[in-house]
Amino acid sequence: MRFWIIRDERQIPVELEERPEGYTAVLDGVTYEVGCARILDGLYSLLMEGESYEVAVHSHEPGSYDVHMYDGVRHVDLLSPLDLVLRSQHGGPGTRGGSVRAPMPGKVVKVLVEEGQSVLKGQGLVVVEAMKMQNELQATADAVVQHVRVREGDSVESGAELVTFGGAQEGD
Amino acid sequence: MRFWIIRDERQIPVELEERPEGYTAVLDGVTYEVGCARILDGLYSLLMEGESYEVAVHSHEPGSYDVHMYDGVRHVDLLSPLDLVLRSQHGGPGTRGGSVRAPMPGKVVKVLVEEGQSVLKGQGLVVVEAMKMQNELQATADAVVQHVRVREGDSVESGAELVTFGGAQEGD
Amino acid sequence: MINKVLIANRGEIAVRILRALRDMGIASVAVYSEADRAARHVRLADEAYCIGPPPSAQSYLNMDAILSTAKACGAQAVHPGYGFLSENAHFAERCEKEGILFVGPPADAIRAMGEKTRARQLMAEAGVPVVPGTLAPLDSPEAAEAAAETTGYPVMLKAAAGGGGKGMRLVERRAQIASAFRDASSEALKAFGDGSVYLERAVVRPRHIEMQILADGHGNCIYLGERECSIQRRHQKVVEEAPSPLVTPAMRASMGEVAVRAARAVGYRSAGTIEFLVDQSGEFFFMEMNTRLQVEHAVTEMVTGIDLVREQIHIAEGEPLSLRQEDVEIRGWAMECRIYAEDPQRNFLPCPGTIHAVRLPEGPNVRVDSAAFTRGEISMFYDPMVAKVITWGSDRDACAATMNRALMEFQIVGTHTNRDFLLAIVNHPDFKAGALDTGFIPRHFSGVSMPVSSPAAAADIAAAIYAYESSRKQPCTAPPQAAPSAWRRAMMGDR
Amino acid sequence: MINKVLIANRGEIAVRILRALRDMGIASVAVYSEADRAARHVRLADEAYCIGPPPSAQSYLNMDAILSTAKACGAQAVHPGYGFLSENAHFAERCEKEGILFVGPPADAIRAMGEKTRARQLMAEAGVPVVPGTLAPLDSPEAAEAAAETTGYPVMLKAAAGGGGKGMRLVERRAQIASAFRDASSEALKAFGDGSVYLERAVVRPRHIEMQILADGHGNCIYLGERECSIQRRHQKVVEEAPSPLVTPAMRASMGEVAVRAARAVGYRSAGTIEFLVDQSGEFFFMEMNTRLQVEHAVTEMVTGIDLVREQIHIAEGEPLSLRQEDVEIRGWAMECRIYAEDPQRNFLPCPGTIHAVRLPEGPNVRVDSAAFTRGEISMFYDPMVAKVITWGSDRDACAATMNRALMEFQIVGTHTNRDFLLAIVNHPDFKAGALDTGFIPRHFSGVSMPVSSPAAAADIAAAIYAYESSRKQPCTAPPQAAPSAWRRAMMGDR
Repeated sequence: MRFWIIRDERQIPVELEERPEGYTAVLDGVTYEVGCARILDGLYSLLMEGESYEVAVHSHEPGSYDVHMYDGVRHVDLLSPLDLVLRSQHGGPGTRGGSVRAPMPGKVVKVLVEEGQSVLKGQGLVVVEAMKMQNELQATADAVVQHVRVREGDSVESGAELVTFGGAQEGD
Repeated sequence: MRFWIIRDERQIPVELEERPEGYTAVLDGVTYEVGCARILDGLYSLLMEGESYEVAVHSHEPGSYDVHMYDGVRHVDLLSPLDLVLRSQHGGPGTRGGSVRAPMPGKVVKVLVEEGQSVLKGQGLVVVEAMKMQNELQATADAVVQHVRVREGDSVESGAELVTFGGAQEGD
Repeated sequence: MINKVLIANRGEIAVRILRALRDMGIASVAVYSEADRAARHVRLADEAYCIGPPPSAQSYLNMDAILSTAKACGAQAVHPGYGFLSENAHFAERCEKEGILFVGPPADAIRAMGEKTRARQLMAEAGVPVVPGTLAPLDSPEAAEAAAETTGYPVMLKAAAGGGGKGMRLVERRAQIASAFRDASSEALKAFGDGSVYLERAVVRPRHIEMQILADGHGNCIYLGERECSIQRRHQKVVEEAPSPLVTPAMRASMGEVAVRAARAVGYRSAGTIEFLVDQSGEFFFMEMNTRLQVEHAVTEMVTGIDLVREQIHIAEGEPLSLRQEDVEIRGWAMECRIYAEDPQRNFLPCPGTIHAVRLPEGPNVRVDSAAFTRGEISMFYDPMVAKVITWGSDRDACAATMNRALMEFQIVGTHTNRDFLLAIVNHPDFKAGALDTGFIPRHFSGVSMPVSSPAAAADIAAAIYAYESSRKQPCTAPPQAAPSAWRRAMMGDR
Repeated sequence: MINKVLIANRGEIAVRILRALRDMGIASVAVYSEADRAARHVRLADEAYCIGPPPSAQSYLNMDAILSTAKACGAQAVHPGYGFLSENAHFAERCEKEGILFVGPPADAIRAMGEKTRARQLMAEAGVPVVPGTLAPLDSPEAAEAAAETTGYPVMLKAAAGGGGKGMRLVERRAQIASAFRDASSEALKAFGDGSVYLERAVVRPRHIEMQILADGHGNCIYLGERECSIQRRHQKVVEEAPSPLVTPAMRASMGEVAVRAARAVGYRSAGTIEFLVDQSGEFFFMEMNTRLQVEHAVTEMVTGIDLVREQIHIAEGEPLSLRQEDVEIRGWAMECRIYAEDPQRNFLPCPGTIHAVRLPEGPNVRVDSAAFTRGEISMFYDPMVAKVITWGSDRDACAATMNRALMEFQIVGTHTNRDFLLAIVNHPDFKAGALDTGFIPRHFSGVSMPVSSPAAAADIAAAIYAYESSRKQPCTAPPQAAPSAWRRAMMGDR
């Protein structure tokens, strides 16, 4: 099965073929014989040319993976053939819709913009408080505010849409 | 829902009724308000009249439960209404069929009896080796050997029937 | 004799106190907010009682609920941990009034040290060094020059009315002071409508080093050595160690004696910590006293072999200290890394949420004090610190190497943590060299975006394997939908 | 300098050695049998290679496979752990011949200590005390009487040809010896056709106490204090501690000097242990030397702060010891409990199988060396010891209390372990009093059926809740049946 890793605006192909004790993987044209033992859901022991890796993989949202390794967590954006089809229908890679979402659950303590207002990249939009810390969410590009979805005092879940834009607003 | 705990040849009733944060349990006529938080499958935090218990419950076979607590593991034999019906059809509590089973996976190193032979309670039947230790399995009552299911050198799984009896052989 | 203690706290410190109580054969009582029903401190305790809704003000800060619980369950003492009510003099008084022992200092000592300016005054009177300076405004460049002669250079000129850096000038040499005074004064006048300026010795690249003390109710007070806590981010300690790479035995004795003097000056009892600002030459100045157990107390325990919570309980029972100063001996080195649920890639945004899985480090010379567990909730209501990893080594290099190993084994999956940031710190050449000061993190890490682990073929392939296996899973194994409630069915027209 | 080491072992000791290597910045190579592909030592290592099928003879004892793996991956050294090839002089020689460092003693030292009667002879010649006796047969009751005067009472008369208790007599006093000699001799004649009898000092209620030593290749040898290992079941150690409650500083020095003499007598190098049989008065006799790392080495590490694996590596590199005898200092107390996958309720039957879940103890003064993990296999091919729980305390009582706490937190669900048996031992009054000897377990526990935890309402209710919740689960959540293979479908007539 073939997947694509999205990195630095490139689509890197990775192809997996099952074999008795793991996979043959071809990553960006390089072939790896990968011994793979599944310990628990998402927890694997990989052996690649003798080197041992314990990796825990977790996915918060489709196509986005945190790969925990001893020396660090890697974030991998990876698309399946199906994802790729869907993505080509809904727009190019990198755009996630013109909105700013709550990066964590919390409470809206301040709304800094109003509907119809033009904002500049880096301008503060909403302040959300969680764990005794206030966090100002900023525009990641110049845009025009279309809707403000929250009011001061609202509790919001992680991922909740806070502000949407009418202009060109690149995803984070 | 009502269950029966089998202990010391008694059937002790335990009745559970769900309530918002746990259960009302009536155990052998005594009522307990039980706060119950499920942490993981089989792992619970119980609060009973302020006392806190963390319990991990595991079941190897139907009706038989290991309850792991800080101060010790308790074994609980507990029957559901359905179990009780099945059991009354297949014989009284305590009998588990006239056979001796492998208590662990291992290798049969010696068979000490043959078919048709009378054996006394405590007499050695089969020697099974695992983890560098030999273990002699003994008759738990006087009986007559009906079938010997294994030969020396066989590998056996845990629970495999090794010897069956024609006479009265009480379960272990 | 105390035989039951209520712990008025949550998280790793509640768990740590519970363990000390179990070691002592004392029954433990946990209290919890509604958000913490499944928390580890509830499950490890002998007894547990709910004290209110999730917000701290209604639960862990709710004195009435805590005290009535303590009385109802027969606890003779309350241990407040750190944070929450631990430095609340009023709570200490209320405990006393209710006949419950407060495992901590007398209310007066908390109060004396709680008002920072009064504490500084008290300390100066007791002969504890404070940052030298004038405090009162200077009326001329000549007065500033004279004052600087007394304090020594470099000095900092500060607007008396001000803050936020306005009207401040760092002066390195005498030749600069007159013009700096005029500049500062005019800037202060513009900014605050008041041109008054005072002067303080400037501590350049200061280190934060603190001294642990123990005092009983019988007039005994000893020090247990220092902790270096210079690795801070926004005044939040991140990595601590004991001893400090800067401190010599002579400096330790001198800091220790000063700390004991400071504690005696306020009639201190229990475990406490005197925080010092230390310049790179080793000269030290009183900053403040923390009148409670510190987050980082474990590093002192690792090098001295003394259980600080046990000592607190004994002191609260009225026992004299079981140790004399000469019994305190530092062996080897200890470090602590604080694991926060936060995202170093997104300006250290706190990351509440559900922990998917935890793996804690094990093996020689590793201690973990943690409240994290698989499927545990990191609540948005409380502090994002979820665990402390503490290591020991026969020397500083060995200790840092073991910290590196322990952090590599540490894993929280399902939410972001600062683990990789901590790994970057303990492997930084300046950290390894012991070249520490409170500017370490802002200087070496931008403070906004942290270095990202470089791509690895194994990671890319692992993600692909996971995606592949997930795509093959039968839809049946997805969590079963809860049956719609009667209410919901009614709303849906019972379709 | 060694920069890559192959670990020719598995289980907790392979993991423990891996951690030491990581602490030292040395690359680690795991080897594994086909049964151990998912084992922790494979996953923690930098590299891992399969060396054969599950039976030890074909994998962990397979010298060819291990040595060719070491050469192929460029490991300069092999650490054998304990068990397997660790005391195999031939393996040590083969390593040497292949130019690979063996992390352990020279082959000659292994061989000298491996033949137990020769070792006893060697030790007696080196002035190391062995159990006094005649060894040669006695020809009359009078000769026995005379020999007993030399050894001192009580004595044991033993059939020279015999074994299994036949022809043995314990003699407490001189008045009994003549008739005991005649009885023993005639019993021996009947049993073995040979009436020869010899005599040995009887050690009543003996303790097993051993001395850890370190020796380098430069003639330096030091002792690191003793371990008490009297708590044994069928000659298998179960609970160990350091120091021993019996040993005084003077006795420690004297045992330590004897141990160093024993090690020097065989030209020892690396870490090693001299085991002594000790009577209740403290008189000690050489039993044997273990020419490797011991299972229980961790208790010595906890009280001395010395990492024995690190020292072994340094010695193997040819470095002189970094410590002198006067640098070795015992702080506090340490204990170790060995967790075996066995069922104390069924005559300690070993319990291979799958671990459903593991919870390891954490917090202050607890160390866990473990190979167990959730969903891990306990293989029938290897030793049933799956973990070691080690605790430290400032004194023996504190250490035992922390062991009690740590064992309570320890949990393996899904297979039987001896955890509750260990809890019963460490809470036994005689254990608490330090009244130990090798008969402790047979005397206090029948050895066949262990005390069962008494029923508890919480346990009964928990079982009912679990049964209730299980009964409500949708059948869909059961593990999906694997699709029948083509072969199986053919056999089933493709129904």
